[in-house]
Amino acid sequence: MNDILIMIIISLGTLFILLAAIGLLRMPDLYLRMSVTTKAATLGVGLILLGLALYYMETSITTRVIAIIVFLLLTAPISAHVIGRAAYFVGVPMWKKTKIDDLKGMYNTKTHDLMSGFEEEEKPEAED
Amino acid sequence: MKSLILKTVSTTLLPLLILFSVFVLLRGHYLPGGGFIGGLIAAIAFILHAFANGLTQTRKVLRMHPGFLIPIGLSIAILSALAPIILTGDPLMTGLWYEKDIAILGKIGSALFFDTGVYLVVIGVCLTIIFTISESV
Amino acid sequence: MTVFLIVILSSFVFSLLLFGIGQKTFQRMTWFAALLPISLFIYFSSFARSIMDGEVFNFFTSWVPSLGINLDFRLDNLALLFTLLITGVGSIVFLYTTQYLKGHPKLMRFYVFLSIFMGAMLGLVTSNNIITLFIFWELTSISSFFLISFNNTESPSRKSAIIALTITGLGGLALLAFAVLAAQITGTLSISEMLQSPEVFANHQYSVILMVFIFLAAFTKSAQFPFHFWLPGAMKAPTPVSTYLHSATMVKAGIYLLLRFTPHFQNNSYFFTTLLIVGAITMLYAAFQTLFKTDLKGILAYSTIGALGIMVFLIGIGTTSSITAAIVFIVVHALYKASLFLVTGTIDHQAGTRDVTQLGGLRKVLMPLAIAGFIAALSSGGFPPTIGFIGKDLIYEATLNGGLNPTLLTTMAVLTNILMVFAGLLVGVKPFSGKKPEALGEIKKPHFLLWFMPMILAALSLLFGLFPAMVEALFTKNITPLLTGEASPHLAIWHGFNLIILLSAITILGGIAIYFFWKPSHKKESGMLKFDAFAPKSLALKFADLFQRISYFLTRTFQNGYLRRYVLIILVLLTLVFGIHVFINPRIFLELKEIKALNWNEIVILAMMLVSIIFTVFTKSRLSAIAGMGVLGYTMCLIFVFYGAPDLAMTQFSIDTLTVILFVLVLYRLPKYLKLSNRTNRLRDGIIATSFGTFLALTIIEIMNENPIKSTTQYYAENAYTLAKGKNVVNVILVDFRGFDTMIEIVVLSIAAIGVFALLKLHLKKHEK
Amino acid sequence: MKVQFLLNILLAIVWVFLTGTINAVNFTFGFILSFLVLWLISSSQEKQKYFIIIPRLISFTFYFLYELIKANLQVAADVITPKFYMEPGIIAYPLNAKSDLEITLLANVITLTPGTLSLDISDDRKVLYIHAMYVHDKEEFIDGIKNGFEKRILNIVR
Amino acid sequence: MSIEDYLTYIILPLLSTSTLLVFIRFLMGPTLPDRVVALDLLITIGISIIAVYSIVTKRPSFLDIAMIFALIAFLSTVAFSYYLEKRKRNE
Amino acid sequence: MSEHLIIYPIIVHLITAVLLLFFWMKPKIQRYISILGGGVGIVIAALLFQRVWSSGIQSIQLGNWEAPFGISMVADTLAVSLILLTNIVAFALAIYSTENMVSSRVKFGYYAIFHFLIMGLSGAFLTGDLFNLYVWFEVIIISSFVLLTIGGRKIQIEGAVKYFTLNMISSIIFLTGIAMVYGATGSLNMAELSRIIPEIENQGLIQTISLVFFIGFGVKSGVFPLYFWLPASYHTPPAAVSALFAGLLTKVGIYAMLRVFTLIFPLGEVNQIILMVIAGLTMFFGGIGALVQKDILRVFSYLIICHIGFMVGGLSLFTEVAIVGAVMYMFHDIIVKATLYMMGGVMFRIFGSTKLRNMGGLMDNYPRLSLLFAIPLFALVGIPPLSGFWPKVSLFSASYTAGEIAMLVMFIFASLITLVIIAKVWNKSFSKDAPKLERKSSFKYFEDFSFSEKAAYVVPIIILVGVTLYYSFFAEHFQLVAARIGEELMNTEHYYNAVFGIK
Amino acid sequence: MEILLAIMTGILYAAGIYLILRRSLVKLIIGIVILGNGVNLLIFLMGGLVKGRPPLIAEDGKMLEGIFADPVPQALILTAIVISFGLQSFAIVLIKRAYKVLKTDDIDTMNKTDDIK
Ligand code: NA
Ligand code: NA
Repeated sequence: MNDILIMIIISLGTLFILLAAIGLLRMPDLYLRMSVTTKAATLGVGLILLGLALYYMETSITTRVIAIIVFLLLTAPISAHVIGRAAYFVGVPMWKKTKIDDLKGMYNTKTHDLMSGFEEEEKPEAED
Repeated sequence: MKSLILKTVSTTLLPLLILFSVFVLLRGHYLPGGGFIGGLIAAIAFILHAFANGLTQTRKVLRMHPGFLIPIGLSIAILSALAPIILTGDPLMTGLWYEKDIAILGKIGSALFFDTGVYLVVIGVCLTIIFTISESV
Repeated sequence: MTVFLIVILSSFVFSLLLFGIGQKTFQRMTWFAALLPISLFIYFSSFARSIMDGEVFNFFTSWVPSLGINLDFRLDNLALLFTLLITGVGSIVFLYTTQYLKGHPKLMRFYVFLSIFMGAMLGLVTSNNIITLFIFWELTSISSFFLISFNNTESPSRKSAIIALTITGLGGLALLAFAVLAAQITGTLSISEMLQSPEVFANHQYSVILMVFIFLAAFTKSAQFPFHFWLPGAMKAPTPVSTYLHSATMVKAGIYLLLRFTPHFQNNSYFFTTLLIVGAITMLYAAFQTLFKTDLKGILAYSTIGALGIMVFLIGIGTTSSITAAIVFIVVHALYKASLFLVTGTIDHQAGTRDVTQLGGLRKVLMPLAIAGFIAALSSGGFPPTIGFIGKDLIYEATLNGGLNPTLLTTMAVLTNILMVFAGLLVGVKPFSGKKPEALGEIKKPHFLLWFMPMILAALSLLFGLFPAMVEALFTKNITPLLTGEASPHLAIWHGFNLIILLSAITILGGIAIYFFWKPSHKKESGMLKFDAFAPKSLALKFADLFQRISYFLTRTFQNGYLRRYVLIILVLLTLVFGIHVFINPRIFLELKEIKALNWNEIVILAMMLVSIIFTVFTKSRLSAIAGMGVLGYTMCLIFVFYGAPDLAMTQFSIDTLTVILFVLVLYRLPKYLKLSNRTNRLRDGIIATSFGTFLALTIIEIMNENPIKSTTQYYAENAYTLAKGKNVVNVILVDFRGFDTMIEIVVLSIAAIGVFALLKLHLKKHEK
Repeated sequence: MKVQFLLNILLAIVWVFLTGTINAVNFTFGFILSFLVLWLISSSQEKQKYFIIIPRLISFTFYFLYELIKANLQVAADVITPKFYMEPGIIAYPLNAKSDLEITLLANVITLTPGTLSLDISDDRKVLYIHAMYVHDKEEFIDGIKNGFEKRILNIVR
Repeated sequence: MSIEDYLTYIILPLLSTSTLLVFIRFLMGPTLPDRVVALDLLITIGISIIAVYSIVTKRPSFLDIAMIFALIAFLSTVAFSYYLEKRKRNE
Repeated sequence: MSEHLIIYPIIVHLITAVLLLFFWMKPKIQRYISILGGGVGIVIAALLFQRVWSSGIQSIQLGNWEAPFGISMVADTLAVSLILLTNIVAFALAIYSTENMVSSRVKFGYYAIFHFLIMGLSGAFLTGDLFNLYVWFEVIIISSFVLLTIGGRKIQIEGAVKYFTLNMISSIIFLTGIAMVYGATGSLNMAELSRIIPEIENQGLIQTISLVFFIGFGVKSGVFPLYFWLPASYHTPPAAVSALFAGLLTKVGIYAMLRVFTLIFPLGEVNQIILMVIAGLTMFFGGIGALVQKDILRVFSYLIICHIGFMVGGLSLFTEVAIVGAVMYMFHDIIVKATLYMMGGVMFRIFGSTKLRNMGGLMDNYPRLSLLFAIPLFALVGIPPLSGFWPKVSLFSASYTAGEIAMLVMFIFASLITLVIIAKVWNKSFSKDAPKLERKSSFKYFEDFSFSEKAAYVVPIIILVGVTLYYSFFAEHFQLVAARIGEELMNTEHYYNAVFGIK
Repeated sequence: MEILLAIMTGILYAAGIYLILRRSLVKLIIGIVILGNGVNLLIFLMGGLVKGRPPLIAEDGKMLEGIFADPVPQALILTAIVISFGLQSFAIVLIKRAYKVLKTDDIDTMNKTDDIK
């Protein structure tokens, strides 16, 4: 019974990972690819690790599994964030069907400062 | 890198990672791990911190030049290697073991001190290298 | 015993002492230097009586006994002859120089070198150990290098010195080769012990090699054709040096060597024939050359070479009388040649020129010198009653009784001697006779020593000529039997009227005739220079030049500054090692069933590994290459995971990450990654890399068939926990079993960190570079 | 001081879990260790009192997991089916969250849920730029987040 | 079918296949960020593989590798992003 | 206590180096510590030498694990002699560095790395474990990289890139060889290997692996055609560093060859021929290279190569006498090559340049210095009875015994070309007049030095010249040592018994 | 798998060599890194491949029993990896320095060291 549960959980995890892989391959631009992968893969790994914890049913292993999962949850979005941000700087193109780009023109290409669009209301500070 | 998110997370991660590195160091004798990999993890924690917060900030956290960890670590390693010569007259690097088990750490021996030396050297080395490179752009 | 050692080494100590005295003090006490040769001369003379009675003195101190090299000196009659010449002529030269180079700023240095040289010569002729003989031999070469280049600021002096050193250095090495082989054959390094088995070299399987080496040694030192050309160049040295080196010492060393080892080659006709031929060519060639020289020292140089040729020629005849003739001729030549050189020196010193075409009528001012020159010229020409006459008699006697072709030998000897007469007269008589040319100007009277020293030597030539028994008793009586085993012929000035006297007369008359009818001139000299291109010297220099150019070419070709070439060569070599192994030792067992047993995971890993390698190699972006490297490292990690190496996987992964970070931190400064190499290069490198990889893989597969017993691994498995108290065996190895590796490894890391720090942070100021 | 102490305890607990040995000695060791670590790095730490709100955290976790799985399935469908139904875009999302922690949490959560990706935060911390896969309507999208994740996170943190 | 066999014959190959797909994206690029994303995902999948393998071989200690992977992996992503931004700024 | 003596030569320099790191920013103190460490090093090396000389090969098992399970350290006569020489050179260089190394270099760890390097050399000489040897090599390499590059100017960096690449490749080759040995034998202990390897059936494979080692060591020792890094880099760093490199680094490669090809893979016939050919070519190319150079340091660089040929040649003849000759040559070369580069440093200070054409007049202007310099120069040539001469007796002799007249001719060639080159150097820098050159404003010339500064340059040279003279006139002492080394190397059971504690 | 990995080792060496022979300093270092991987794999292979059995003594065990991966090559590789990390980081910095001083990473322009002058 337990084994079946584990098998199901792991299979689910594997499917999510496969999904992420396919998504990475299929999606038309970088941002979309990241969108797909960050979560699907994290979820997939999380599930597989969960299966592992269930399989061993030991405190030391469970704690480690939790540690890994927490860590992945902390870091995966950051990876996506930093690389996405950098990609935008470098000018990695977006899919042609992209509807809006609020970020356009907000970055100072020299200093990498990012405006919010609300600055004028407070103190207009000139950059040199 | 100017990223609020990264900054926040790296600050949180720093103590966690250091803790983890000590853990890896201590259990090396029984399971995968040890001074080397432990030192690397600790170094990576600081490097991450430096990426997010800038070098000056990380230096403040460290409070000393990482280079000083090198002679300190080396001294610990050398002393633990020399200990048998001084204490029991056995050859260099002979393992000395404290009779009883110590909680958490298990058996305490010169090997552990040695590994601690390795740990410190690795941190010192990695940080010296990375910091030096980042500084001299 | 020790006294003798001290005597031999005294010259070296003395030179150090002079060096210590310092230039300034020494200038005021130059006479002090002459004390050395004079006291040594007296010392060696003291042995004369006993040695004349056939006694031999041995002096032995062990030095490097494990090589058989000892301070083993032996004073026999042959050695005595040379020691007396060395110290005797030495005394005269030392004294002469005090005036000749008076006030010279480097006078002290001159005596330092000269003393060393004298000591080396003494050691050479008294050594009974063949290696010590070689040692002193080399010391004569090196000290003569300094003497020849004594005028060190003049480029020709330096050049001549290098040529002389190169030629004699080559000979020296040949001598060492000879010495070592001789020692191996005879089982001893002691020359006298070697003689216990005479003819041992003559029939040995290595006799040719032995001869090549000893000839090379002797011919280079004694300036035999075609190695003679260093000698005229050596005339760049101050005249006292020329006097010393070319009359009594340096060049005679080769003759000494030949004489010493003649007994060993007894009955080897190649040995003697070679000597005969080389000696003959040398003497004829050199004697002929004297016709075209205008510089007094140039004439003397060639007449010296001629004389040396005669000596080799005489040894080559190989009969008792010829050996005796050679010995006597050594004495004859030493006396008249030294005298003539000194005469030349004084002329040069007083008149400021040595050009024979410019000189004449000096007898008015330099009468005593003229007398000395005249006597020396007579001895040189073999006029009775000088010792030269006896010497020439002996030569003709030897050629007339010489084995092969007496007529030819005698003809050659006569021809040479005629020219020697001419040369002697040209140097000893010509400057003093006739009218003094206007150009010469005022000539001052020389210092007493400047004419008295050559006079002593000239007087000796006369004295020995009048009392030849002295020479016989002192030298030939004992030396000849030593070398030939037969008694020496009796020396006398008058053997009655015979063919020899006739030949002597012809020689003298011929020489005088040439002297009167052949006027040396610059025109003739430069006319002769046209043939210079074919002279051994030019050929040797051309060869040296060619060699230099080849050297330059080869060096630049191999060491061309291109790192990739260097790498390529190393790798090609390694490829060859594996390649040749694979081809001559094919033991490859490919098991295909193993490939069938692969599962999907493994295939994926291998495929990824392969593709990431290809990607890394061929990608056009630097960063992509680094990312590819990351993937490659990742696949390595997976392999480590699957095959039971968790520690490795962890370490590899973290190190890879750090490496990537390092690269990234460094790289963004760099310019774009260009495709720089051309297609041919890529193809060539590709072929080398591929073949290397293939051969290596095949070799690895071969090694994998070895299944060694791993006792160490087994020991670790059993004892890691019980003895080293750890359960992670890899870690136990790292911190305990092989903990020392780790200890050093962290040192390596530390050094790397310091290095990085220093490399980037250290900026030297200009004055610190 | 109090916050630091709490953080210290928390780290000690993490240590106990990491090592898997639950007893007093190990806890004490973990405590000392984390004390040292905190001492080492304390200078730049901005202390927050966020660890006391564990229950809210747990409830948030479940909400988050629910959202995660739900949206994942949505994207899965899009990925697997041949045609794309996406309407992507980058949207400037005005932030209510103020502190570092709030913003970071929000941004991370947004990224972790399918279809959205936090790209950057403006320097004045007023706007979070989000890349989204399905932008039917900008306002609707912003409201969704405002009332969903942001509200809950602020609930926990504040 | 035991759980070990199931994991060995179904799950591991599936994960390997995912790896392969991601790797293809890595190769295709086209931009460096694409590759970095692929690398990141590759490592994430690696964690899964290691986890599954740990069950298959009954060696829980493999989990430590997974832990290290998780800890360190994103550092290289950060580094690459750092590079991209710095490089851009330099130009 | 006394059995620990074996590792003290390593420990002394290790501790000195670590101590120096603690005094990072205090150049003055560092200088004293370094000289002190060097002095202690000599004493310990001498004690160890005395011990080995009186009671035979010593060994110690690190970690107290019986051989072959731990790492064995073995002090045989070869190792201790080299360690003694190394320490003498190191001591001299420690003094020399006080003036030759500017403070800023010292502040960036020069002395620490210097002592790490000496430690590395001692370790390499002492270790009885193949992999451990690799690790020591890496210590040597990395320290030499650092010494070569710090404060790097253009040419120094260029040289360093070449030095680095080729030495890295050589390390990789060496490690490849070690892996193969482990694969074929399952052991890394050199003594144990000496027993396992002859038992292996596939000797063709073994010979091939041994060639891998040869190429690895060949790069380090600078044999043809693997030496390219050497002339490209040795003239670039400060004199103290070059002297250290010239005296000791290439010799480690030779040491490794001697060790490996006597203990582990006794030279087979084919390999013997290969080594001979390579030795001959090394002498040839080194000689002609030196002949055409116009910079005194480059001349010396090529002469290093040329003379490596003597040692490899000695090894290739593979008789006891030949090994003795090679070892004798090695002793001589260590001292003399170090002295030459130190001398080069002084000449650089005198002339402000190392180009021969910018030199001259040493003999007239510095007669006593010239006398001092003449000794190493003539020793290099092998002017008897100076040190370079003694090995040739054995080498020449061994050539006959082996029937290798060609080898003998190459020895003669190399000796002669060295003679010519040194005579040329002498003429250009000592004899001829100094050219009138403009004085560089930011350069401190030798004549401007204070007495103590001059002493720091000259005293170490005097020390090493003293050793040379000792070697020259008491060659018997060296010859006895070399003879014992030859015996030990050719009869491996001494080594084996020492490691495995068999009496 | 052994044989395939042996071939892979050959490929790693070949790739490393090929990269070292390029003109870019960066490629040179990458080549050395790859060569390092090749050596590591070689050492690993020389210990013999054993699947899924790391040399860890079981929690209740006293020694390694049955089949296990040879720990010796693993320890050697660990040491080698660390050492080459030290060397590589130094090399990478050397590139930086070289670029700063020489303004290029093209190896072929670094050909002045061996000029005879
Ligand atoms: Na470890
Ligand atoms: Na989505």
